[in-house]
Amino acid sequence: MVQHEQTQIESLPFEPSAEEIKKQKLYRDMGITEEEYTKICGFMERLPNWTEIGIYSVMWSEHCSYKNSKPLLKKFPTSGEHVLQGPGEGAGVIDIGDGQAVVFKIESHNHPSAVEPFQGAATGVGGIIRDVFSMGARPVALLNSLRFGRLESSRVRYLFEQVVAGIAHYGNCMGIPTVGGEVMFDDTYEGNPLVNAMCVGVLKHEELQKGIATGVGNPLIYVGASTGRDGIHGATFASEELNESSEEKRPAVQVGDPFMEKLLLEACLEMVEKEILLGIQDMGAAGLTCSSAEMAAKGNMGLDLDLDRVPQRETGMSPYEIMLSESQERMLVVVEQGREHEVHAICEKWGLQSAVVGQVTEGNRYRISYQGERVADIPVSTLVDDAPVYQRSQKIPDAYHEMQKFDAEADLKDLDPQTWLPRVISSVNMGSKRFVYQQYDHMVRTSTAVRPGSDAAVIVIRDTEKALAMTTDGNSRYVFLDPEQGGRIAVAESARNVVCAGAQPLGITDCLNFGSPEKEEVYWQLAKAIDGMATACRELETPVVGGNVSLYNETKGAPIYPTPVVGMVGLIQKREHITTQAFKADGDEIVLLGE
Amino acid sequence: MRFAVPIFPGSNCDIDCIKAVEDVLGEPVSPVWHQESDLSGYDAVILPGGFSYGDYLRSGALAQFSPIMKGVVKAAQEGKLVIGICNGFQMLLEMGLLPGAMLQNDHLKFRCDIQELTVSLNETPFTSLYEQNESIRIPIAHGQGNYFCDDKTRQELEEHDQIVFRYQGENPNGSTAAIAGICNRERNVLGMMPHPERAIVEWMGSVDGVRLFQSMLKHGEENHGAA
Amino acid sequence: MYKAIIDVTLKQSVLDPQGVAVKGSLHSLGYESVSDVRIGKRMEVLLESVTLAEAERDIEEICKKVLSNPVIEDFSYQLEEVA
Amino acid sequence: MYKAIIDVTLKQSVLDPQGVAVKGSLHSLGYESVSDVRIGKRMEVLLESVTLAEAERDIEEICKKVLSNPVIEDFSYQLEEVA
Ligand SMILES: Nc1ncnc2c1ncn2[C@@H]1O[C@H](COP(=O)(O)OP(=O)(O)O)[C@@H](O)[C@H]1O
Repeated sequence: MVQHEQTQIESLPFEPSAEEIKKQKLYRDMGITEEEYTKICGFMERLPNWTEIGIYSVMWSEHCSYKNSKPLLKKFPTSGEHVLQGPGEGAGVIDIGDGQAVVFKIESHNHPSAVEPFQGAATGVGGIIRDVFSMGARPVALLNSLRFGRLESSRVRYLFEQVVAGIAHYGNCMGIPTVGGEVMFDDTYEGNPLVNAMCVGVLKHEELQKGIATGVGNPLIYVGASTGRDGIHGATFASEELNESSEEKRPAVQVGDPFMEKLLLEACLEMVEKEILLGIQDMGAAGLTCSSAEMAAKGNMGLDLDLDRVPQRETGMSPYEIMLSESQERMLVVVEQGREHEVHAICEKWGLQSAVVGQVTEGNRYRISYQGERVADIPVSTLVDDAPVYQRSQKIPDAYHEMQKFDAEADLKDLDPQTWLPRVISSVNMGSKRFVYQQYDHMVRTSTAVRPGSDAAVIVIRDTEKALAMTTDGNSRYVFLDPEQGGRIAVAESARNVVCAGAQPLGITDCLNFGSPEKEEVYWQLAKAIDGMATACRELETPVVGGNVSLYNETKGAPIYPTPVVGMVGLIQKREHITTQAFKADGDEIVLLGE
Repeated sequence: MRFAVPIFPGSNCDIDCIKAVEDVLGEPVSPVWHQESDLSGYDAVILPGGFSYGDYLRSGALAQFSPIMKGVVKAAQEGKLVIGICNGFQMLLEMGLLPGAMLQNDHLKFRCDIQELTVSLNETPFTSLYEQNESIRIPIAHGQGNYFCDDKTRQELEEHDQIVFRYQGENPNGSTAAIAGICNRERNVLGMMPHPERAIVEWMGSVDGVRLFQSMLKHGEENHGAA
Repeated sequence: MYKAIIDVTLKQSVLDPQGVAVKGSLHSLGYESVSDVRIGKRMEVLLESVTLAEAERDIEEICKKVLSNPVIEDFSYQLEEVA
Repeated sequence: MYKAIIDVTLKQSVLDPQGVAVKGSLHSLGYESVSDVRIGKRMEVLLESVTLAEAERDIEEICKKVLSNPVIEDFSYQLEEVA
């Protein structure tokens, strides 16, 4: 361990000083609590300056640290015979034989979509695609899961149409087919729509990449779009309740550039193919901060960053702004010293910028320089491994006991199917979603064997007999009525869908959309839903290989229905085993399976 | 017959076209980066679909300035077969190799579906293996497929028999005269919004695209030596 | 009758991917002197309002609520009476 | 440095479906006085040309060759010297 002098590093002249941050408790505006601030000062052995406290605030946000959900997520089964990569990287990876593997992950972009639905949804898709190709995989399909209020409201119609158009725009432009998903309408999502996007990719085992910084002296290279002032504090925004002023949090929403991302995708996959990379990570939530700190922490290394070399779109950006910007379509890669030019050459071919912005160092220091001055110096591990973890208290909601008394059999007995069946079928939640998936290019890449509209979508894998079935599912009403049972149902439903396409379920990714974890009832819902999902995953042998947690989904103090969304992928060994939902021929027998 | 598939930044149906030529015809086919300008080593050019340059400004507009377009124009002038599919069609219009322009779909939304078409002209090198007025099913996927031209141009297209494909039933984008594809007067340049490369195997939902590629090969073989 | 010419542009700090792509193409065509391109929308709205004040109130509202999203865009307009 | 503000609009003879849609939604929001909406593009191009004449020549060319498609669009521009 290298000895380190703890000398104070001051904020820049135009920023609040370390003393002011402390005295005026400015950290609280960034979502840092008293206790957390004290802890940070302890780790730093001095007062953090403006840039440093900003870095802690995003690294310790729920979005990046999972501080409220970590203890619960531990209950998920995450390993299995075929799991090559469980939670902890950009996306989960499962072996599908013949040296190939499937990579998939789901993620939320709820809050940005509520204030700028088109761009919010589009950049959500962009983010999840980067998560998959930063693993070294070629993205082969997209899915999504959407929740809105009721269509009677013109605001809801606007959100719905724009979200769908935004998803379509990004995926279509990238040339990745959007093959499945779900849309539901319910009052509970009126002020807080849910936009979850999932991406599935395929790779050869030897192409698997990790977000890690290794080898003292190796360069850290920035690739892709330049950094602007957009999306500063997006990660914190995602970890807060939506309120009136959310619309004014302007910089938290970015404009996506799928064209740039397409170039980034091709360039990165070319680097993978040429075996240049030691580590690669997407700059997503919390941008440069989160990606570089996580890469260093995973490699047990330190990092020196030089912000003057970061490609910038705007002039006069401060270190705080550069570090926290969430500009889209950017990647960080680490290569062996001396191979920088190979990265530059590939980027040049694709018309992308690339710049060496840092160096891997020995020890545990995360150091940043700006205009020749050191502006931050933080122990790396305290950003990632020492982030706080909260065991929140739980309480069973009163309504739950009430609802348990409900006797479905007795209540439904007298309803006449003749009148009620048509009403159920004609509800917008049951109706055809053709309006939605017609807007998604679901056939590009010419591998879609089962298009949207059946149970699960099926993508064939070229040059093999194999195919992948995939689906997203979740019914929050069930989860609201009984979180544990609802959690089980969500996993079971997705498994049924995948099986109905002729596939063997492989594993799941999940997105947990809940209200504020600081509410005991909500935390109880979260805990119970996870219990239920974990049980079902164990039973069905479908490990959880990745996912995302989106908390604080509330408006005017009221949480949404607890909404876990399950994304499942299954393997079809032979194309001839692919099955679809439609009746096939006159005279075929219809058999009812199960209870 | 040697096929070239130019690749522009943002092209995304390039691989699909290459696979289609390989799988349907088994003929040699090469991707050609847009920075090249020489296509003299090829007998046919397929401008693929996608979002060249993000389709920013106008779809297909910025691609016309790529060096490879010199080669494409030359190939067209030499009577080689040039087909533009979707974004490729948009490029041919922007370059002026075909008349008219593309507008946003009249319903303003992207539309992806398997579409019924009428082959309204089978006397072209691209459609000789279809019946005249045959109904076929070919996927479409576009946001800007609303073909527009003025009345005079439309009359000329009809007089010179240049309308090759028309949409059947409900017009999916509002295009003039339900036009889905047109060719030049010499009939060696075809632009079409539907994607024949997406209809070549049973599991894709249609195999009606196969004969388009076979027609091209047939033409190539018949003209081999004559050139 | 009144005619409003409305400009809706992306806020300065927001990325304009179209502008960036067009600038790139202009450079490759040899227009090296072009140092920035930003692309926005220009809308023309005709109003059969009775008074200028009425037209102005409507246009202001329409711009804010429908034609632009203040989260990423700015707007400005000119209003004039026409025959 | 010179700044050009360029308006590109659809020709009158070309239907503007986006304008029609916006008009429809304005009506449904109660703005009955709106009788027409047309949507075009507004572009801002900065040029580091030496003389106004140079800038003008470039902008005219750029508008014709790149920024508009004469089959469906008209353009107009204003050019001014900026700091
Ligand atoms: N609901 C969940 N279920 C399973 N794993 C999860 C869930 N939420 C998050 N994870 C995993 O925890 C890890 C968090 O790492 P992080 O780098 O913060 O990912 P992210 O890309 O979501 O920011 C990820 O690998 C993610 O897959």
